[in-house]
Amino acid sequence: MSRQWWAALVFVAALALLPLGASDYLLSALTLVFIAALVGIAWNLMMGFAGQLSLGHALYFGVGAYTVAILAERYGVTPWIGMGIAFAAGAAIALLIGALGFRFAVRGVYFALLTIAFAEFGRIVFEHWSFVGGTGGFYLKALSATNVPLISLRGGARFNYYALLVTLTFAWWLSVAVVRSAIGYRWRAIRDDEDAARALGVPAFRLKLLAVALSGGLTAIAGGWSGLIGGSLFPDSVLGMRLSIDFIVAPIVGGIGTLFGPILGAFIVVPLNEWSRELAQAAGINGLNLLIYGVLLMAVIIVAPQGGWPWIARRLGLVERVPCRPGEQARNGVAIAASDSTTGDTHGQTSGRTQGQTPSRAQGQTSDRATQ
Amino acid sequence: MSAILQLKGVTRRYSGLVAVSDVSFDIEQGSITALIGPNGAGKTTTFGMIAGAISPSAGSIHYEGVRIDGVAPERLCAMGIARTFQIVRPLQGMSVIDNVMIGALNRTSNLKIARSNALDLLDRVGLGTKAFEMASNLTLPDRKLLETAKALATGPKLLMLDEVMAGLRPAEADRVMDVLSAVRAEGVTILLIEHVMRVVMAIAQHVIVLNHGELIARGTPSAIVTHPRVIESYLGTKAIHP
Amino acid sequence: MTGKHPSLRSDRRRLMKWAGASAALGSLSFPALVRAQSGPLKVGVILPLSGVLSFPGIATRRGTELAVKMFAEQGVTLDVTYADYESKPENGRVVAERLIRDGCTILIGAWDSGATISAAQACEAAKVPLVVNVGSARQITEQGFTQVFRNFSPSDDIVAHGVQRFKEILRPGFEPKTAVVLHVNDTFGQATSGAVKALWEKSGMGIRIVDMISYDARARDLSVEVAKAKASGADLVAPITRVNDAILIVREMVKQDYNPMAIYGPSSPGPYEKAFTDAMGKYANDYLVSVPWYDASRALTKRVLDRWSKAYPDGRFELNSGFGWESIQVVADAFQRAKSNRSADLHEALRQTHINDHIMAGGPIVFDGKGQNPNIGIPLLQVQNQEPVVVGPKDAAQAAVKLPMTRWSERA
Amino acid sequence: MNELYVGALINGLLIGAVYALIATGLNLIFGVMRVVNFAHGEMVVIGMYMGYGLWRLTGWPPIATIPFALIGLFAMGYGFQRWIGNAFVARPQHVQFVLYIGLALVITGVHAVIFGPDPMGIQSAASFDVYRVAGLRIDATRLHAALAACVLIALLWAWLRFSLTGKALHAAADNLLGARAIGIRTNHIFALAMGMGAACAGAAGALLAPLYDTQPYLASEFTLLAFIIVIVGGLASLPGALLGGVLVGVAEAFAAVVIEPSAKSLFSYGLLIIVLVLMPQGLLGGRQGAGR
Repeated sequence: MSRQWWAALVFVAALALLPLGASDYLLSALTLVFIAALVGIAWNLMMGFAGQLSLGHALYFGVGAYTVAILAERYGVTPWIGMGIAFAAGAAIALLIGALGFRFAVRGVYFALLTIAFAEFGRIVFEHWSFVGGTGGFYLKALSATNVPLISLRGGARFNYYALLVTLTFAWWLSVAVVRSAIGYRWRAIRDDEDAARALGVPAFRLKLLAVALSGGLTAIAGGWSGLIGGSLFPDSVLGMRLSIDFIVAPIVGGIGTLFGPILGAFIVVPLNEWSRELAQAAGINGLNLLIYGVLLMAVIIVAPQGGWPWIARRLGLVERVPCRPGEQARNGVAIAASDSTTGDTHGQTSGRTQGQTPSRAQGQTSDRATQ
Repeated sequence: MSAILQLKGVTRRYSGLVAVSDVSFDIEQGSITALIGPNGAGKTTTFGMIAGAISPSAGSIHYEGVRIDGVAPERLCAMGIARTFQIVRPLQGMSVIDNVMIGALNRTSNLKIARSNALDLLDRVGLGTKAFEMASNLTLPDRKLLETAKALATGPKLLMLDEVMAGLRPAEADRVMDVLSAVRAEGVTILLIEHVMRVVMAIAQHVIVLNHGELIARGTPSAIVTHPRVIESYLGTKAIHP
Repeated sequence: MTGKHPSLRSDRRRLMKWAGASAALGSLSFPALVRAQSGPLKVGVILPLSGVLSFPGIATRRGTELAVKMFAEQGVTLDVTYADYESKPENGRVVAERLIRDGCTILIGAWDSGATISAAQACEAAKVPLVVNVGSARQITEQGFTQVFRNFSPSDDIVAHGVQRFKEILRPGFEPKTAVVLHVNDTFGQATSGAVKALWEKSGMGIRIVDMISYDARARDLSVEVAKAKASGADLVAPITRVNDAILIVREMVKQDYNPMAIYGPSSPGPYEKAFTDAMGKYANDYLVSVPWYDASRALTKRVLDRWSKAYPDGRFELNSGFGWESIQVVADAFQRAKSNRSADLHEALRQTHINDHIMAGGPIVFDGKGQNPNIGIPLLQVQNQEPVVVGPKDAAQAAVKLPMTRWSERA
Repeated sequence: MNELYVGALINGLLIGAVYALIATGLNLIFGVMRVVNFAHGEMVVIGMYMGYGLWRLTGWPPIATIPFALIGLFAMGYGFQRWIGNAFVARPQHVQFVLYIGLALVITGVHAVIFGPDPMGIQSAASFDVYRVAGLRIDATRLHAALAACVLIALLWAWLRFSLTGKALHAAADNLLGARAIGIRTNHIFALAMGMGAACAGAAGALLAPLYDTQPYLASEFTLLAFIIVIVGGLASLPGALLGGVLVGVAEAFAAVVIEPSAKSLFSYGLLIIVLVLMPQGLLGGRQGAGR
């Protein structure tokens, strides 16, 4: 197994053992990190690999949350099925927006504005829709004494922690599998230059729709979990613009276009947000958390626009098999920061290779064919 | 031999300016045809229309008997039409081998096969040693070679090359010409736009000449070079000898 | 995958070592799990101290702080921590969890109905009792929460009482036939407007609701809403608002010179608050509202009013500060009877609460099976020369009700 | 009943003019630099606090704040662009997003820390007076705000059209490379565009101060509103911004009357979706389509 799989295994194992000694509050705080990481991975599939910038992911999150909660509360549908339906709902809405946008070649910042418009449109519809409780909110009943977490998917902090850890690990594995498959390669071609990719036979329209649908579906599942754990849903809190913005910050701080970036970003951004909120609360200064969060955001994007993970990965020699290159102005105005390539470092000089010398395979099972 | 590609009265207007007007010609299966003409003659626009990037204002294009004008580029590629871009468009965020693999994935979804095909092609065009470089690191000539390799990787029946020899050193140009001849021997039809007359004369069996968007002459290279209208369009009055 | 690395087995030692380290890290917060057996009672108070609901939130906090001081003088020491959810209902749960983590074994909250329910979810999970100071939505006691004890009336009770009071003031010259309801579009607004819609038409008040207009809780300009109300031509305007919206609505009614027979807020915060009467001045007068209120005739209430005017000379003692005070009274009473600060003991004590001598109108404070106090009295108030006074029921009235409403243009 | 609709139309038109001023500012920034200024709404709120602050200190009506707002915001915009913004003009769009989202959070945070989160309204006697015209009552403060907005837009439009620097700004908007080729100092031009854009937003804020209670968290609504107007009106076309502003103002007023007041931005977002998909160059933006 390559170093990446080892690092991933140790990371997940450590998280799995953590609850042995951690307090409930630490577990519920980490559960929030997992939810943010889950959405980060979903958003990153669409942005980091297929190059489609979405600023309305709260729409899928909210739809997922309401779907699972209403099915469980009003129709007694177990969340096991609820999550599947939520995935389908999120994917379907994402497909609608994607098809509309791609069919009419809405690209770059205009596509981002299209996603914002749909998300805000959805939020306002939910705020005036009595079936979902409107702004009055939708509430799950308290857990009865006979509640079985594995059936109702609702339990204490420990259950939520493990449930989210399992979901996150699955989503992470799925994203790795997809990105390293033919689909992932072709996504990156679309991301770098859609027209050139199409000339090479890449069915851009269909593949972009796949990315958008997968991203929407996974985000809906994260929403479903958030609804079950939170117990009370408000349109502004699960569908609001502030949420859509929070979702993109973690992957960008972590490093988009990489496989571990969104997770690292979530581990940085969510505790930071919570810490600054508590600091503001303790100091009694309202809005201090916004100030700290804003300053840090600007600092990160000015200092390390490729995000934290590429920088760290190089130090740990965990450079990902997915060869990508730090952000440059790509043709359609959306370029991607990405981790370092297999051999060269970020600034283009090939590392210690002279003409004619067979390329040294740094690591990992790249092609076994030796060149002449 | 049947004609693999037919253009019938193909025209392209840009709000008043006629870039290509009423061009018709056939391309024989398995031949190497060169499309030449002074700058602004409409060569790249014609190319773009065949490759599906530009939709013609009038006329029709047929490939293997099927009408293809207006068909999306990716479907044309699946049908076997591969093209390179005059202004090279490497996939910046990816390595050289990944660039070629994207083309190879047009024929197979198995990554291993795609990777080995890509490496073979890179060797044939002489980029084997730079397989794991980032595409954005390459020099312009290398990027031209990459364009050719990517187009070949899609397993085309009709290969369209837009000035792939421009900027190549003679040794590299010869290598590419050997590759094209070998590919033609494997049954691939080649249509190339080229200014380097040495290449046109060496490998082209047919030559089509465009000027101001009109087809002014076609025939074997030796006939074209002495054709009065061609000379006049290129050099005005003075005749040139090979 | 041909692993170039040592096989998994020999690595188990390394993994276990790593796990041990993380357990040690985690145990740092272990002691918090062990609940303190005795000692002072840590009480968490959840209120909207910033954002659009900060006026009532701060008024409630002042009442709470006054009660803590007064009960401390009687030897009942409470260690109170205040937490602000920034008027965002969804923050209710996070804030409650943080207070529980800090060791609070009983919570009071949360003024906004949505935030109260969110906090209740956290309290239910942690088995920590929640005393509701203000919060009228029915769902607070209908969601099967076992930890909730609400010392405030649900909206249908308030509206029902309001209907009785309104019938008492009907007289020749003041018989409104039509009404328009202007309500804020949040948990409280929907619960109350729903109750109004259900009860008014069936209750023999002879009033038909011609229009229900909802507006965004964050609204900053209600000119269209008031224009719609005016266009409905209703005799009676029934606003269900927060204090900021109440100000915006009355301001627009003056601008548009919309003079209904009366403005009557069934269970609507705003008109009795100092922020409203200061901002509106003469335009605040004649505003009718039916909400739970303090009973000025009681000795205890007089003592509290006296201490309040010394502590906050510029403040006004009203619903928020009153129920803030009583929430501490309920907790102090339970703590004394339970003689322990463990949540389970406090929960048991709260279930047997029976307080006769308290400051708000109505019978003794008790909690039924669902944790609701059914004995809260709800008088009718009217703003007269910029001060809220009780004008109904007859026996509790401090002044005669002035009807119909003076036209805006004729106000001194 | 028609008084309701006519009243809504008038209110929509008047507030639309102020919206147009906000959008004009964004049009400049977005038009010239293709930079997505996600902090535009925050700049409006800076103007609002200036209007409120001046009224509290001196009792002057907020319209008197306009010169201060213009100069203050211009300085802030120009300074920010020269110091940080210019480095990001060539960067990928998602990186720009994060920069301006960070800036927006910082401004909102500063407002909340200094002024506190509570809404601060201007309750002056003037906020009650009304013009009665043919049975219709037109809110005085709203009318003054709309007139001031139109004057400012006209001034800006004239300056862009006739002054040399204005033409340079136009050139940079049309073709950046071309502009650089003929020696236009784009760094200065960008900073100018950001400065002017911020000034427009600030002035609009000063005009809005008496109409809406000022609080830090209003900002995101103004940002999205500005984007809707710029896209609907058409990129880099000032008359487009005016038309877009009025259109959105009226659309919101009618949505409030027809559906629910709290659903008034439903129409605006619907309009944005339709325009983005069907008419990418916007109603009046003739030039290069949306991101083709």
